[in-house]
Amino acid sequence: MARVVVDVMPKPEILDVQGQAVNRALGRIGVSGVSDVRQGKHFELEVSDGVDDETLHRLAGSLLANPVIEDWTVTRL
Amino acid sequence: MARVVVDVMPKPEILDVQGQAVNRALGRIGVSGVSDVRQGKHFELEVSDGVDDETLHRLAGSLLANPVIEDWTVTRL
Amino acid sequence: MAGTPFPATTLTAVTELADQVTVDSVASAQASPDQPQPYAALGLKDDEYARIREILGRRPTDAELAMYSVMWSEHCSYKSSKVHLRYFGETTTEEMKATMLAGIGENAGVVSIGDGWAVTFKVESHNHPSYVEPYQGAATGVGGIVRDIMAMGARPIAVGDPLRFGPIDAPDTARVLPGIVSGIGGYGNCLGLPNVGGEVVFDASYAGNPLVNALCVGALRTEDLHLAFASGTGNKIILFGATTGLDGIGGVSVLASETFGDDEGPGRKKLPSVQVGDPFTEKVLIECCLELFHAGLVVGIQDLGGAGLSCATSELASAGSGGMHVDLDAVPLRATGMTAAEILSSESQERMCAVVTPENVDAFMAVCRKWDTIATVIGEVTDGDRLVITSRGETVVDVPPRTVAHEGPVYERPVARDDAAQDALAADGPESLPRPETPSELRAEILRMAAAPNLASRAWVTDQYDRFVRGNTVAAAPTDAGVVRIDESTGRGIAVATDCNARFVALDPYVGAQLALAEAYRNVATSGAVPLAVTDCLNFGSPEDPHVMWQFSQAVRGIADGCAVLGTPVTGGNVSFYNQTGTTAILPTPVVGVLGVIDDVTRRIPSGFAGADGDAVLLLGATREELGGSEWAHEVHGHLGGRPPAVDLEHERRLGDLLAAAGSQGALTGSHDLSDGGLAQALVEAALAGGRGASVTLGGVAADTFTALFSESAGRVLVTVPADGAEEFLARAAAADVAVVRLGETGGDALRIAEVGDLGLDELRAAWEGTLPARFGALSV
Amino acid sequence: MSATRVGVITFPGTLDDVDAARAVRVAGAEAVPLWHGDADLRGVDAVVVPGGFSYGDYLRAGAIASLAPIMREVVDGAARGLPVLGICNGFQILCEAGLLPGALVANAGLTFLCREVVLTVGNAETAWTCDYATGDELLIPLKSQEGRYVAAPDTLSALEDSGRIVFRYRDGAPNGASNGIAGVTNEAGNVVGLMPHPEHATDALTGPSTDGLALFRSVLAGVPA
Ligand SMILES: Nc1ncnc2c1ncn2[C@@H]1O[C@H](COP(=O)(O)OP(=O)(O)O)[C@@H](O)[C@H]1O
Ligand SMILES: [Mg+2]
Repeated sequence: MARVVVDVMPKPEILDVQGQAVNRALGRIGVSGVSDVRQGKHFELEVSDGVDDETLHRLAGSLLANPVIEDWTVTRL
Repeated sequence: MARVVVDVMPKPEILDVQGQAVNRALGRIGVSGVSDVRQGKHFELEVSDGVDDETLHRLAGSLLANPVIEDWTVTRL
Repeated sequence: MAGTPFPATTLTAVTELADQVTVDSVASAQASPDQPQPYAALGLKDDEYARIREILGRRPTDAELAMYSVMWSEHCSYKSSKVHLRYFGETTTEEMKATMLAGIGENAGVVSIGDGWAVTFKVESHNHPSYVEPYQGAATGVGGIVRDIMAMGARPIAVGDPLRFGPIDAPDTARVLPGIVSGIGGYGNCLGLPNVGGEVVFDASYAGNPLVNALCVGALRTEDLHLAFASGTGNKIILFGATTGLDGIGGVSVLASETFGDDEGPGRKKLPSVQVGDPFTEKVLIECCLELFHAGLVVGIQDLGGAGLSCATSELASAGSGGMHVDLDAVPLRATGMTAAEILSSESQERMCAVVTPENVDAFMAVCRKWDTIATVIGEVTDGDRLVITSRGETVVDVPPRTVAHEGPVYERPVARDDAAQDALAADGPESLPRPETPSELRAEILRMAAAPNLASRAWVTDQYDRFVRGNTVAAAPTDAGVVRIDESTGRGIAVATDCNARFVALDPYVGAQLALAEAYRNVATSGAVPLAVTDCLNFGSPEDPHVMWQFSQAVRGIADGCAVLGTPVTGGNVSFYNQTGTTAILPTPVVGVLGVIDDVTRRIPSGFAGADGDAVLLLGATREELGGSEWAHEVHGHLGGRPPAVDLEHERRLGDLLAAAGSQGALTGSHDLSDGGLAQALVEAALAGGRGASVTLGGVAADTFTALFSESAGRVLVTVPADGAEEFLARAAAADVAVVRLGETGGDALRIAEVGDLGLDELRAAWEGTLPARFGALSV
Repeated sequence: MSATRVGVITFPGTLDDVDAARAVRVAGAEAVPLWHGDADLRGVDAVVVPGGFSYGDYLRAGAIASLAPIMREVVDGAARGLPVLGICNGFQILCEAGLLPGALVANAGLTFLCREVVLTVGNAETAWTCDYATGDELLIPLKSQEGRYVAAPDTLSALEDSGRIVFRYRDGAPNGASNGIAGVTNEAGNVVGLMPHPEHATDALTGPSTDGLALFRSVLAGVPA
């Protein structure tokens, strides 16, 4: 058993509406010094040892992320 | 300038319906060997060097996560 | 700190962006007249490119090429359809124009509905983007049509969504449909616009090319009408709403990669052409625009849709009296290093462009600040007649705006009926299809049809849409037409419906398009409203196929000629070509939307058996044996052939007048029109809508029970009247020259059809409601 | 005697403020518009935080709105006993602001859900339900994407034990809410939040019933006119 993390982020050229909303709210809680926030998704997977990188990539690209508008990274912990 | 990552996950006792939907869809795309998927949020922040850990935790706990239902981790890269 | 170390970078798929910018100015264009340009990759033909050079007297700059190529595209210039669409104007009489305040050519048509109120409405397609990225494609389709309505000075008050998909059990339908539905809901719900109707149709021809048409209705006081034009030298051009990014510039990225001369390099060739919507920004933009209108701060306004700033600036300038100067350096960007061509072509959503007098600029900005809306002066109206655009201190565009916006190419595409195919289709009638005969066979067929994908309950879809917001929705799905109150003090409101049975159109495009018009008209009349105006969304295959152009021209003529009979002008619409999978075109699908007015929405006719037990059930209109293109032939036999039902628009008009008059006097307790699935389906739906059964006899309807149940003759409506009003209504129908049959009376918990037997409401409901959730999953736990 | 003044807050992205104001008027009170950016309750006798998608519901439903200047005033007012009603997005905002326990998360079916539902009144003693009787049933619209009420197990049992579950879905929560909870109140009973929309059930022409009107009437009783 291994733990795998997949982080999914909007592609740089795609508008990150959520991140922008958070950016604007920062002032409200009196936080300064944060110049940019981008928001994506974070998945934690339990996978058996036989699952190879290619399968993880396929899983990420077909189910966890929408490749048309999102990029992703797969990390084995 | 430093890059900080905040990952937010639903607390274990809160039913993660999104993660469960992904779990159910695994079979459909023919992926086996993945026994659990949990879904949360991933934030990437650009912060100036003066921002201390305490501020980051306040930011995470009062804005990025709702402590009633979510746990979070803050990681400086 | 707790936490996992962030990517020990294993596998990444991150898009790299280029940051070089080259400025291809007018001066450099003059200096390098022979520089090869990728006009073909941008979709321009040799002669079109030559014409641009001729207009400008030099080669276009990159930015000019981007502008012309996108504005001369089929989508923006209507180059293949223009010669046919003229017919709409030619057939609109002065009488039909009487209530029309704005018509074809404006962002949306506007009709006056009395008491100083006007209504604007339009339906538009977002088919291809929705196939690539169902959620965002559909969402931005809603966003785009809503901005068209805002650009007329109106408050958007309702949306609708005619949709077409491949077969319900096709694997891709499971990808496309849920995404499209949640995209429409996600955007419309967040805007606070009730969804009051639409269509969901499954047919194999849409498998690789679903249709997402979005309808929006807006209301305004007649004095608030705004048209898109830029006049008054010195007036400022203000861009407001979202920032401008790289979304939706897929095609134009060719320029960047060409300029960098390196296909593999960091150019932007691979940029997706999808746009991502931000409904929140649009909601705020709506409120901001309305406040600007009411404060009288806007001279002219234009939404940014397809072709972005290229379209908005050239159309505003072209429609105005002077020239225009725009400085792209002022445009707030959300990506670095965007070229002038990219800024001009960006289809970033949620943006509007206004023309404002200099003395009103401060007040304009104050309203935008109140709504946290970014607003920037990007240029001004100038003397002369040129649209001049500068970037980084250089002139990158210097063109006569009319040549970009209104004098694009016009094609006379070959039009030819494919006689062999069309005659074979007509010859293959439904007469020989095996029919159910015994009562038990007929009973089973009714249940089967109730559960057919094209007839089953759309609640799986409509339960994802807010229909209550703003508190003016008097009727929404499942009803024949959506009914929305506009004036709370008088009860004045509108009804709207869209329809198209594309199988009928395939069998005979002229008659089929008229049947679509007739059905939408009838749906509006069935709600008790008086039909007033028409919009359409003409979804067809490739205009380069002469048979498709024949279908198209026939459909246009059918709608226009039909409108002349009904007295309802076509006020606007949209053409979508190239809807095909490989070389196979979709069924020709001219979706027709009809809008009607109702003086007092409390007098609408409720849907189905809504009255009391014991009401008389009457069928208005004649039933003939007409099964060509019917849902029964399609569902049970997978058959399409023969003739579509006959259409009699004079009769539709008499029927509509009868319903409106009776409805306004409160003589009718319920109604439902007959369309797909015929009388059988209408009875089922009317019973389920009212939660009330009925006992009926079909003897007087047609020669045989099967025909009575499943024929799809046009011009028919089921109504209920209180028992003691039945005789009077029968006489009234006769006087109106509308055939009428008394079928029986309402009551009980079953549909009792004398010739067939009893169908319990529970059994019918289970059949009707089960189909979509069984395929797409339950919405609730 | 002047009418009771009920404030209705508008945030960017609020949608149901027009309906809430209409419901307030139909109930016989004066609706006073309140703006998110103003730290000023304009002396109102009660506040409705209406539904919609404040700030697009980005980040989490209600999260950003809960930080608005007006909300600080609402929090202070609530502590003094000011009646506050949160409907749908308003309920989410009150939870995010800490005025009500628990949180609202994505529907179990993962889609937006617009349905007419039947609620049972579990507590007719709050500022917003005293015109009802315990056990009354209301037919009203539910329309939300993140409408599933959740709370820590001990919070849930405390709510149950103290009768603070104001509304429950009679036929089971279509969104999967814990214990079938549709609405809750704070300890003092002046702050109430619910997911379904009583303001859309005040006129049989445009809603399924007029069952929601009593919420807006209830608050008149508690406020000295
Ligand atoms: N995609 C959709 N969005 C909203 N409403 C829809 C949609 N599809 C169907 N409906 C609604 O469901 C009901 C039944 O649809 P339909 O059978 O096509 O109606 P009709 O035959 O009377 O035109 C109508 O109220 C229609 O507006
Ligand atoms: Mg109908």
